[in-house]
Order: sequence, then structure tokens, then C-alpha cells
Amino acid sequence: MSEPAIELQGISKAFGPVQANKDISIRVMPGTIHGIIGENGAGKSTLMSILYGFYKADKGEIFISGKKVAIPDSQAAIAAGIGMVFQHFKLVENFTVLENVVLGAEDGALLGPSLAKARRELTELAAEYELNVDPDALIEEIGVGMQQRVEILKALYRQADILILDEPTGVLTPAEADQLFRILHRLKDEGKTIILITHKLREIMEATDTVSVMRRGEMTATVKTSETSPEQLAELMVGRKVLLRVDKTPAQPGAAVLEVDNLRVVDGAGVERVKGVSLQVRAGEILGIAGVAGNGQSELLEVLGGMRHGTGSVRLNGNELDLTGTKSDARSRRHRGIAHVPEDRQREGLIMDFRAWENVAFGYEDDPLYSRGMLMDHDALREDTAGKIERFDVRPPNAELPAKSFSGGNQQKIVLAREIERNPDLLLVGQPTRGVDIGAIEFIHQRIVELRDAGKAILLVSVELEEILSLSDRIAVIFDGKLMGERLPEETDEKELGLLMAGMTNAPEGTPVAEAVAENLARVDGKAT
Amino acid sequence: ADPAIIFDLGGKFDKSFNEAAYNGATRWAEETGGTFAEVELQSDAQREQALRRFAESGANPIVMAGFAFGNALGEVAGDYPDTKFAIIDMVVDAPNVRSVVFNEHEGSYLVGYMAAQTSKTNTVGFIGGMDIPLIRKFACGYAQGAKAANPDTTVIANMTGTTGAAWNDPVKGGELTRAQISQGADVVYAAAGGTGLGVLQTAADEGILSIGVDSNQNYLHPGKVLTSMLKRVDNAVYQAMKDGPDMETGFNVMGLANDGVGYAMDENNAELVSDELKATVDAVSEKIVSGEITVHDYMSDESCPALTF
Amino acid sequence: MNELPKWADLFLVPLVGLVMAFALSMLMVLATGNDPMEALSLMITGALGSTYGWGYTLYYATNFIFTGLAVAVAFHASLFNIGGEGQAALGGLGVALICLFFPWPHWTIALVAACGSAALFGALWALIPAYLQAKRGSHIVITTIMFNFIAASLLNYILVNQLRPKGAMDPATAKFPEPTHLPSLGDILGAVGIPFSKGTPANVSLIVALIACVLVYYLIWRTRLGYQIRAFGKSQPAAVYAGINPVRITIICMMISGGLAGLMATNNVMGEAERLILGSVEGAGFIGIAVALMGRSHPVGILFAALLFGALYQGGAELGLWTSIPRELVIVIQALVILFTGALDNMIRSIVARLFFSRKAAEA
Amino acid sequence: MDYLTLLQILDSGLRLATPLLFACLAGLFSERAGIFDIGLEGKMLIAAFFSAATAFSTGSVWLGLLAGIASSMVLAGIHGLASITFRGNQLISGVALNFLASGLTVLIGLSWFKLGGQTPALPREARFNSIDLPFAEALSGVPILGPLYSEVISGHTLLVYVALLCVPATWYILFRTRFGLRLRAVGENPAAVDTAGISVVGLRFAAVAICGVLCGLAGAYLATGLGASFVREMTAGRGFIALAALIFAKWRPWYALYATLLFGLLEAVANRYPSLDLGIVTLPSQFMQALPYILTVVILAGFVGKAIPPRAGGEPYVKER
Ligand SMILES: Nc1ncnc2c1ncn2[C@@H]1O[C@H](COP(=O)(O)OP(=O)(O)OP(=O)(O)O)[C@@H](O)[C@H]1O
Ligand SMILES: Nc1ncnc2c1ncn2[C@@H]1O[C@H](COP(=O)(O)OP(=O)(O)OP(=O)(O)O)[C@@H](O)[C@H]1O
Ligand SMILES: [Mg+2]
Ligand SMILES: [Mg+2]
Repeated sequence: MSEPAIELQGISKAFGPVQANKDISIRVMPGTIHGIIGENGAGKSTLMSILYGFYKADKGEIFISGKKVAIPDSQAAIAAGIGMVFQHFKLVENFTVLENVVLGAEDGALLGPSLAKARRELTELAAEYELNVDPDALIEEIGVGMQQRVEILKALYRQADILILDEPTGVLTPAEADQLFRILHRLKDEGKTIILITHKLREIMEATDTVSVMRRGEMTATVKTSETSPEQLAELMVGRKVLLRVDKTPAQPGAAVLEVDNLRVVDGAGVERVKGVSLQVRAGEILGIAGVAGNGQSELLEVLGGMRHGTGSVRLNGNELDLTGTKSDARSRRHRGIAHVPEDRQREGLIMDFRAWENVAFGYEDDPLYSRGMLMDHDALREDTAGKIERFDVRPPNAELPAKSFSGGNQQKIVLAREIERNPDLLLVGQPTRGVDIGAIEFIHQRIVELRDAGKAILLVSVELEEILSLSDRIAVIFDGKLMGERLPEETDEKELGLLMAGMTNAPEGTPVAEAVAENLARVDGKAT
Repeated sequence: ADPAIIFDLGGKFDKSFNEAAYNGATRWAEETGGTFAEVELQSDAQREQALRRFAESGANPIVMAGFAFGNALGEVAGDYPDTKFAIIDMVVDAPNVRSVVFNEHEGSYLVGYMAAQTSKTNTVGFIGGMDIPLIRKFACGYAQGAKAANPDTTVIANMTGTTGAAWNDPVKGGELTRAQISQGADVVYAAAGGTGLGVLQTAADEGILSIGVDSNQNYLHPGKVLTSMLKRVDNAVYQAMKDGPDMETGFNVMGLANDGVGYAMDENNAELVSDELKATVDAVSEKIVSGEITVHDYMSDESCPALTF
Repeated sequence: MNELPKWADLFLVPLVGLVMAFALSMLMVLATGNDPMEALSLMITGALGSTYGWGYTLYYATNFIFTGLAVAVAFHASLFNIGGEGQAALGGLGVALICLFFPWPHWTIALVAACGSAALFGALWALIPAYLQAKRGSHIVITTIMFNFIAASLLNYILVNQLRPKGAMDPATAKFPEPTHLPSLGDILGAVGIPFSKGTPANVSLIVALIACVLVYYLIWRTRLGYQIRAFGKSQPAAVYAGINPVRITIICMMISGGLAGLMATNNVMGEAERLILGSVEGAGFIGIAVALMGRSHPVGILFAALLFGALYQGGAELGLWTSIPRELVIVIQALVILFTGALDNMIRSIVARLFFSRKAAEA
Repeated sequence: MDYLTLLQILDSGLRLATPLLFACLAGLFSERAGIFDIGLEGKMLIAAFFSAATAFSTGSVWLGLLAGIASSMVLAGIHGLASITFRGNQLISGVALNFLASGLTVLIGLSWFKLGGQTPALPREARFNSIDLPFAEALSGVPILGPLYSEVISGHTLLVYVALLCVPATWYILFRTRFGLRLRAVGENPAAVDTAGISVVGLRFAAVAICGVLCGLAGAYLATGLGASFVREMTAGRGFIALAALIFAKWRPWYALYATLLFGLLEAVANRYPSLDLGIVTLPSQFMQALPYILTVVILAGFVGKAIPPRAGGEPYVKER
């Protein structure tokens, strides 16, 4: 048996108080595809970034083809034949494709010859691996799929024998993802070693030879793909048997609370992200919006929450909402009875440096309850927070801690407590359980259902199909800024929703689009058994 | 008590106004063996503080060089009735203040006369520091002299700026000189403190003549400086220190008549000024002293017959 | 590396920075052939050794409180207002217009009017950079720098061509009329029987500055607006989510900041010079940056930092008067303080942390 | 205005633009690499002092130039230390260094020369003197172009020509060399540079060092070319005008030349015509002085094209939170 292409021994890495990697060891044989799975924050990216010399490990050793190497920086990794496609691409936006490929791999001090050579080689590589890109296009003007090709080309141009891809399909359409896997297989056939990080069990099962599972910074197992099952992997990932169902009674919908008609949103770059969406949410029901990330659901939520301008018509309890004027901001929305749990709690929902009690007033600092004359009533606020912490089981129950000292799940509970206890007519919820552990997920789901049962309207946006299916009373699917149709959860399944999410409104079985469906199924696989 | 002297922002080695004051003080010290306290101001806000500090420490008299002390002295003088103050270039009306002013227009008239006589292009230049009535007084006297020597003379006058920084911008002084040269000037008179050093430098570089001010600046570029308009600040300072605590106060005008102003002759410019010219200028000087020629003082009515600003 | 406890971060780090700044400066004094200890003691006694020294120290401190608060308020919104210099200059214009062109019966009323006018002029001078930042994304640091220069030119024009009395030499207005003259600290303390040097420029504006400290404290830490300013400063996307209008906060916050800088004019223009002189701000706008950094943008910290810089200025002036060490030493110290407590903050922090934790380890 | 006057103003404008051009290109290198530098003024000032002081003491203008560059690079190094190594606030560091230069030059100047913070006037051999280009005399008779050549183009000091040559050189380095590609990349997305195996710190320090060299040239030119001694605060805001020009030029080398020439010309015009009578209105000298700043604000406001700074500018590169 040959030497492993990569061997990591006892890698540990801490970011301040967070132990991202704990004593991790793996071996990857040459000419194989090795998968790494694990929940958000499990430490996958950190581990690979260490291998690529982006971070320095606190402890541990790295062997490439049996030889111990020091990888203090990416230069060393590149020299060792390692290429990496990061989760967040590392491209210079206003450079051309060619310049990005050449950057750091120039021959000689002058640019001209390097660019000419790269242009030739790029054409060859493109032909060989079906990686067609216009070398003179600016990065900021091409789509993410293209950008990813550029990243792969960068690695190939540097003659990488080991290619690391960090969640490459997260931003891809199913068709693009499909093509990516064809390329990966071709690379593997040529003897290259590939490490693939993903959340999607389906991708692991289909593409990899071996797979490692990470949980909370530790490597919990490494197994042959052929000898495992999705169920086993899921269990390894979250640490216990996964059972996820939401107990809920059938909805008792009342009058329409939210009526959206032909809503359009143009983003800062002038791209239309929401292209004429119409929908309705009634009192006492949950409308779930399913879709692959980046199809306009974020913008939809933000317009309704008052964080963006839009055009069209939105009515709340029959009254028209201002979409562009002075009353189109988030505060006016709150005053009208709309509460909003944002998609990104750390960037938007909380001020990470503020204490928990300060965050409880966030967005509601003008509430008379928290005011004493011209000043804010800190005592009242602390008292209110203590109650919320108790009712939402926030741990540790200390209102004086800054938000950044709470774990992700507890941060989310603080946001939810603030928004749900407003008793809003309409609750907007984006990705309520992203990066939250199973226990907290159940808790959060229950609260949302309780609010529904109290006769409130809820608009839920999630990229987790499973979450959508288990929470929603009705499901709308968004694709490319347009709603592809509406289904009742009991009358549809993941397969059909997957089709809609891929933009197919009515596809007969057995069409090539089935691959796209598989893509979405894989997403579901990641969570459910 | 020892006397004290406060120099203005340019510092005591500005080769010009402050240096003249410094020379006066050192002359007194050398002649009498006495000592004096001194300070160079570094900011406007320090004026009053410096005055008070010296007054409180018992210095007497306190001499200050520069019109900019006017306001501060006005504030302070009354608080220290037993201390005598001497201020140069400004009139402060207080019983314990001697205000020394100079007839710069007279001295400037003389050097203007020499400039016009020396110019081959019939164009002479004037570069002032900060655009204030005092400097216009220099310019106006200079222009009158030049026109008197030769009615066809063109006088080009520029001011460096409107703020205190204008006293200390030799680069701009140089640029203004070049501009005046390109307009035909071949003698330039600088009444601009530190800025003037740039004027004299550029004039020397470009091969024209310049006229210094306040101190004798002929030595700065031997053979390139036609003369210097002497303003005997040194004499005023010397006198005040010599008079000591019993100094007579009041208004004190120093002009041609009492050697308060004049023009400088030494070995550095001996070649430049012919005996003939020197004789004529001395004659003019006498006429001014005798009252036969009256030189208009710009500051008397803020107007100038020979020059528009 | 563990994080420092809050108190160490708030006090120890700036203190170490300060000590390093002084140590370096004193080395420089040594290098120029003077005795650093003598210089230091002269500075300290000159600044704090007599009521005369205190009078000047407090006068300078008053200026720095205003500009320090100005910088701090903007800092809380993550805005770097480097334009205190220009705003304070325009505040001076506001004071001058009020004092020169209205007949005031008593200084108290004149002071109230002058405060309003100074704050208004300073605020308006901050308005354009604020608007451009909020609406058009023009970097506020650059625009406020530009506005400092524009303010200098504008004031130059107004003073030289409009407000300078005929025949006067320096670019300054006429003396303000008697009823607008503010009582000095000596007058006030004398009235209550405390002997205090009368010849110093510290005046009743000090009380205005102290009131400003209290108001800023309440503004930032107790009011909704302050909450919004701080939230906006921490995270702009979050502010949008909360319905805090970025344009509104930027403009309001910068106007408060500019107004505070403008208020400085009650001290230097109305209280001290009693006329408006060109360049009367004398860099206090920039010292405000150092004061805010040292004071960690908190009014109490700013108060102490302003006192420190006030003493530094007065001590430096004494140095200039009595030794051959020029007053520019103060500028060097000030530069080093800004460098160590601002730009090299992380370096100091890591040094302190190393000392701190090695001590702890030794104790344990 | 006759042709000759025009030429003379152009001539003066070119001289006055030179320090701005050096400083502007200095800022360009630094900011293109993502390090904002409002300390151009301070670096120029300290270079002006040390070049004049050294030139006076040694009598050699070349040693003066070296000393000027070295001193400017020391400040640049501190800026690099603060903003690159310790990831401090670049703006605050710039402010501090401006103060430092302003204080140190006077402190040392007083201690060495006792001339109120100035250096003594430099003798001829301790200064850069103007050089006449070939045929300047001969061609001056040719109509129109002759005087243009002999008045405006010929007869400057060496550093003026160096500054002009720096423009194409900067362009070439930035857009035609490996170093330039990397430099621009590190100002746009340092993570891209890092993962490409290039040292972000190294690149940024290199850029800051170049900035130091160019500021050194600017300061040396002020004190030993344009002027003939150091005077306290002799940069008189030129570092900030250069910064304004940099924004005006949208961080591009050729535009930097045009912007600094424009600002130099404005200064020349203001020297020549303290208040500019335009027939309808008379512009006071103060307006002319403020014009570069006003123009920059207008540009920044985006009313005349948009100035987009390098994207990673002003932000320290932090990998680990
Ligand atoms: N640069 C950093 N500085 C500080 N902490 C970090 C940094 N990068 C990651 N972390 C922390 O390290 C832990 C592991 O993060 P990592 O990005 O490796 O997880 P992951 O498994 O890739 O998650 P995901 O699936 O969300 O990409 C997390 O708690 C994260 O917050
Ligand atoms: N920046 C920080 N400062 C202080 N403590 C932190 C910081 N980041 C994380 N922690 C602490 O580290 C612990 C782990 O955080 P992490 O986000 O990984 O939690 P978790 O195990 O994923 O929990 P959850 O499932 O609720 O997200 C938390 O308890 C939190 O208090
Ligand atoms: Mg990751
Ligand atoms: Mg977590």
C-alpha cells in the first residue's frame, strides 16, 4: 500500500476561547476523494485552512506523501502541491480572471509573459476539464459558479495534486453542482487527491471514497463511504439519534394579515432580486418559503421587515405599507405589528458588544415600557430581560453578559424572546435554526408554533427543506426571485419541492432534472433520517 | 531688576526684525555686563502669558518686539502699574508703556529711490509679508521713492499672505520673486520677515538685486543685495534696556531724523552703490529730515498716492 | 492569549501608553542636552504648583474637554471626526457675531446666546461632511480634513476683509464689548472667598464644559438617541434591522459633535481673547483626538485626559519660558500619546497582557 | 494675459506641483496597497528638515537627499508597524505622525542650529540647482514652442524631472509588473493575496517603504530644490493637498500628474494674482487657497465622477478574530 497523500496528526487550534480543532488526525490516500462532514462551526474549514497554511495550528504535524512538512503559510502549501477552494472565495473582484489566476504564480518580474503563458494554459485547462471561462472577464461581473471555476483553475494552474474544496455546492445551482462533480471525478481519475467538505450527505454518498465526521472541533470517525449509511453519518454528526418532528395541530387560519402583490426588489448593484412576488399569510398560519439560498428570499424578508425598499403593494391587516418612503423603515414596521427574526443574528439581530439586556431593547428602544421621560429605564429593561431569559431558557441566565459571550443557540433565543414576546400580528422568521443544535431547534420550533396557535401570522424563510416541511401550514417555493407555486405540506414531498426549487414547475418523472431533485434531497438528507 | 525681552514668532535669529531686537539687547548686555531674560514666542496664545510671567517675576522693563503684542499688552499693562513696558511697532495707551514706532515710510522711500536709480528695466518690485497697514506703509514709502527717482518706474507689489504664516514662507517668497522677475523687475525689496530670505535667495539665484529689511541683510548674498532698509529696532531695544526701570514712557517716534531708520552700506554692497548715488540719496534723506520732502504715511489715512493695493 | 479584564483595558493600557510616551519624550530631552528630571518637575510645578498654573491648566483643559467630547461622540457612531479644528473655528465666528452685533445687558445672557451660536456654527460646519458621508458615502475623515482647510480660508477672508477694524494689524475682530466679558475663575472663586490667581484665562466656560460632560454622559449612556448612536457605531446592518436610520444618526451625531467642538469658542474666544483671532483654535481640535482616545470616549475619562493635556500644555509653556527646551516638546509628547494610546494600542495591550498574565501565573 | 505670462505661470505651476506629485505618488503606492496615509505631510516635513540639515552640515545635497529619504522612511516604518504589524487605526497613526514630525523638526532644529527652528540658508552646492536642458537657449527664439521649451520645460532642478519620470514609472510598476499586480491585489483583497501564497505583511511594508522614499523626495525637494533652507511647518498643508490630489486622481498615476499640475497651477495663479478678477466676480486669495480642498470635496461627493478607493483600504488585515 502506498503512502497516504495527506496525513494530519494531532492538529489543535483555538481562536481565543473557542477550541475550533481538538487533536485531529486523518489520513487521505492518493487518488481518492475524501469527504468531511459536520455541522456549522464543527471546525471543518479551520482544519483545511491549517492544511493550506492559512491558519497556523497550535499543535500537530502534517505529512504530505509520507514526508513531514511545515506549512507556515500558503506559499508552502502551494509548493507542497496543495490547492484550496475556500468557502468564501478569495478573488480580487476588480481583477480579470486571468489576473486572478496569475496572482502569486507569476513567472518573472514582468507581467506580460506571465499573462501570455497563463492565457495559453488556461485555454488548455479549460478544454481538458470543461472549465470554460472568459479570461478577460472581471470577477465582479461573472456569477458565483464561474467564480468557483476560477478558483479551481487557480489551483490547477499551480499544478496542485491535492485539491481541497470547502462547501463548493452551497452556492451552486443543481446543474452547476453536477458539472462540478464530473470535473472532480476526472481529476481523481488523473490521480489527484481531493478533499470535499460538505453538509450534504447525498454528495458524500455519491462522490467520496472515504469520509470523516467532525463534531464540535473533534474528529468523531473516519469510515469507508461504501461501509456506512446516511443514517449513521447523521448520528455521528450530531452525536445522538436524530429525531425531528414538530408536534402541531392543524392550522385554524383566520383573516388575511399579510397580502403581498407583485412585489419587486432591486438590490444596491441594480440587480432585480425579487421579481413580482404575490402571496398571502393569514392569521393563525405559517407560510414557509423554500428555496436555494440566493434566490431572493432574503430580500423578500428584508423588504417586509423594512430593511430595504421595494415596489408593488404590501398590505398588513388591509392597510397599505409604505415601501419606499419615510415610513418604510424597520421601526415603522414594528409599530405596525411586524416582528422580525433576521437571517443573520450576529450581523443584524444583535449588537454583539451590547449586554443581553441592552439587546432586548434593540429595535424597541422607543417602547414606553423601557422609557422614563427622555431617558431609557434601565431597571425596567433589566427586569424585563430577566423574565425573557427565564421563559426562553437562555443559558447562562446572566443578562449582564455581552451577546458575544453566548453560544449561537442562546443568542438566537435572545432574539426570539425579544421578537415573539412582542406578540406581533405578523412574525417574519429567517433561518431560525441555522447553526443551532438539535435541542434548541425543538425549543425554537415549539415557540413559533405557539405563536401561530395564538392566532398570529408567520412567514418563515428557510433553506432547510425539512424545517419548511415540518413547520409550515402552506409552502411557497421561490426560484430566481419568483414564486414557483404553492403546496400544502401534506400534499407534497421533498421531491416535488426540489423540482420547484430548481425552477421546474412541472417536470415529468425521469427527466434530466431528476439530478436537480437529487441535489435538493441531499440537502434534506443532511438533517433527517 | 533685570530687563526682559519677548521675541515674536519668527524667533530671535530671523536675520531680520527679531534679530535686530536681539542685537540691541545683547549690545546692552555687553556694554553694561547686565543680564536679561528672554523668550521666543511659539504661539499667539502665549503673548499674554509671557508678559504676565515676566511681570510677576519682577522683570523691568519688559520689551516686546512686534505689533501683535498690542492687545495683550493692553490687557496686562494695567495689572502691573509698577512695571515698565516697551512695545515696538505699536501704540498702546497706558501710563507705564513706551510705544516705539518707526517711520518706515521714510527709510523705504530712500531704498525705493535707490532701487529706481539702479533698475535697468525701470521696474522694481516689492514683496511684503502679511498684508497689514504696517507693511503697506513700507510699500507706499518705497513706491514714492521709486517714482521720485524716476517717474517712469513701474512698481510691482505683492503680499505673501494675510496670516501670520506669511512672515515665514520663503518658498512663496521665492515664487513671488520669480513672478516679479518675469514681469520685468530687476530690483526687489522684501519686507517680509523670514519670507524675505526666500526673496533674497531667489533674487541672488536669478541674478537680480534685492533689498533687505530691518537688519542689515547685505551680507546674506554679498554683491547681490543692493542695500537694506535699516529699522533700528536694536537701538530702540538698547535704549529701553539702558533706561531701565526709570524708562520714560509715552509715544516714541524713530525716523530718519533720529537715526531710527536708514539704509545700510557696507563692504558687501560697496560695489553696487556708486558714490554718486549715495550722495544723491543722502541728499534726499536730508530733505526728508528738513521737511522739504514729505513722505506720505500710508497708515495716516490708509491710502497711497504712488501705489494701489 | 486571554483577554484583559475591563479595568485593565480602561486604565492600565492608556496609562502604560502615557508612560511610554513620556519616557520617549524625556529621552529626547536628554538627547537635546537638557535634564529630563528638571524639565519634568518644571512642567509639573508650572502646571499644578500654583493657582496661576492651575488657571492656565484649567483654561487649556476646558478647550480639550469640548474637543475631546466632540471626537468621542462621533467615535461612538464609528465616525472619525477629524474636523474639530474647523468646527471650533466656525464656533468662534458664531461667538464673535453674537458678541459684536448684539447689545447684551449681562454676560450671563450673552453666554447663553454665545453657546447657542457657537454650537450652531460648529454643527453646521459638520453638517456638510456628515451629509456627504451619510448620503454619498464620501469618507468623513477626508471631508473633515478638507473642511478644516476650507474653514481656515473662510475665516481668513471674513476676518481680513470683513471683521477686522480699520487700521488694525492682526487678522482679528475688534474687542468684544464689556458686557460680554466672562468672569474669570479667579473672579468666581474670589467671590466665594477662595484665593485664586486673577491673571489667568480660566473662566466660567469651564462650568459650561463640565455641564457638557454630564449632558454627553446622559446622551450616550442614558437616552434612546445615545443607544441608537452606539448601536449604529457597532453594526450598521444591525442598525438598519432595528430601524435606526443611518442617515439620520450620522447627521445628528456629527452635528452634536460639531456643536461640541464649536462650543469651545466660548472659552478661547469669548472667555480668553475677548475677540476672534485667526488661528485661535491652535490645534485643540486635534488634541481632542488624543483626549478622546485616552479617555476611552467616556466623559469621565475625557475629563481626566483633558486635565492631563491641559497640564501638559501649561507645563510645556513654562518650559518654553524658563528653559531652552522649546514648547514643541509638548507636540512631540502629544504625538506619542496619540501613537501609543491610539495607533499602537494593540501593541501596548499585548505588552500589558503579557505582564499581567505572567504576574498572575507567578501568583498562582 | 499674454503668452509669456502664461508660460511663466505654467513654469511656476510645474515647480509647485513637484512636491505635490511626489507626495501624491507616495500616497498612491500606500493606499493602493490598502494602507491609508494621512501622514504624508509629516513625512514630507521631516524629510525637508533632515535633508536641509544634512545638506548644510555636510555641504552635499546628495547626502541631504539620502538623510531626507531615510527620515521619511523611519516615519513610514512606524506607520507600518502601527497599521500592519499591530493592526492599529491607520488614520490615528497618520495624525500622530504628523504631530511627531511637526514637533521633532522644531525640537531638533532648535537644538542643532538655534535659529528659531530653521536651518541656515543652504549654499549653492548644498542645493539642487536648476539645469538647462539642451538647446534651451538656442530654441527659445522659435515662435510659440521655443519659449514653451525654454521657459516651462527647461530650467528646473533635477528633482522636477525625476518627479515627472516617476509618473510613467509608477504606472509601469503598478500595471506591468508582478509587484504591481500583487500590490493592487493586496489593496483590494488581502485574503486573495494571502491564499495565493504571498505575504500580505511584506507587500504592505514594501508599499509603505516606497511611500516613505517618495515623501522623502518631496520633502527634500521643498527644502533643497524649491527653497534653500528648512523653515518650520514649511510643508504648509502640501501633504493634505497631495492627499486631495490623490482622491481627485482616483488613485491613478497619470491622473495624479494632472491633478497635482492643476493644484500647482492654482497655487501659481494665486501667487500671481492674489485676487483673481474674473470680470463678473473677484475671487479673493482665500478662495484660491481653498480651491483644491473644495474641488476634492466635490469629487468626493460624487458630483463629478466617483472616486472609489481600494476596497481593503484603511482596514487592517485580520485573519483570526
Ligand atoms: N477567523 C476566526 N477567528 C475566530 N474564530 C473563528 C475563526 N474562524 C472560525 N472560528 C470559529 O471556529 C469554530 C469552527 O469554525 P469553522 O469555520 O472551522 O467551522 P465549519 O465546520 O467550517 O462551519 P461551517 O459549516 O459553518 O462552515 C467556530 O466556532 C467559529 O466561530
Ligand atoms: N467570543 C467569545 N467570547 C467569550 N466566550 C465565547 C465567545 N465565543 C464563544 N464563547 C463561548 O464558547 C462557548 C461555545 O460557543 P459555540 O458557539 O461554539 O457554542 P455551541 O456549543 O455551538 O452552542 P450552540 O449549539 O448553542 O450554538 C459558548 O458557551 C460561549 O459562551
Ligand atoms: Mg466552514
Ligand atoms: Mg454553535
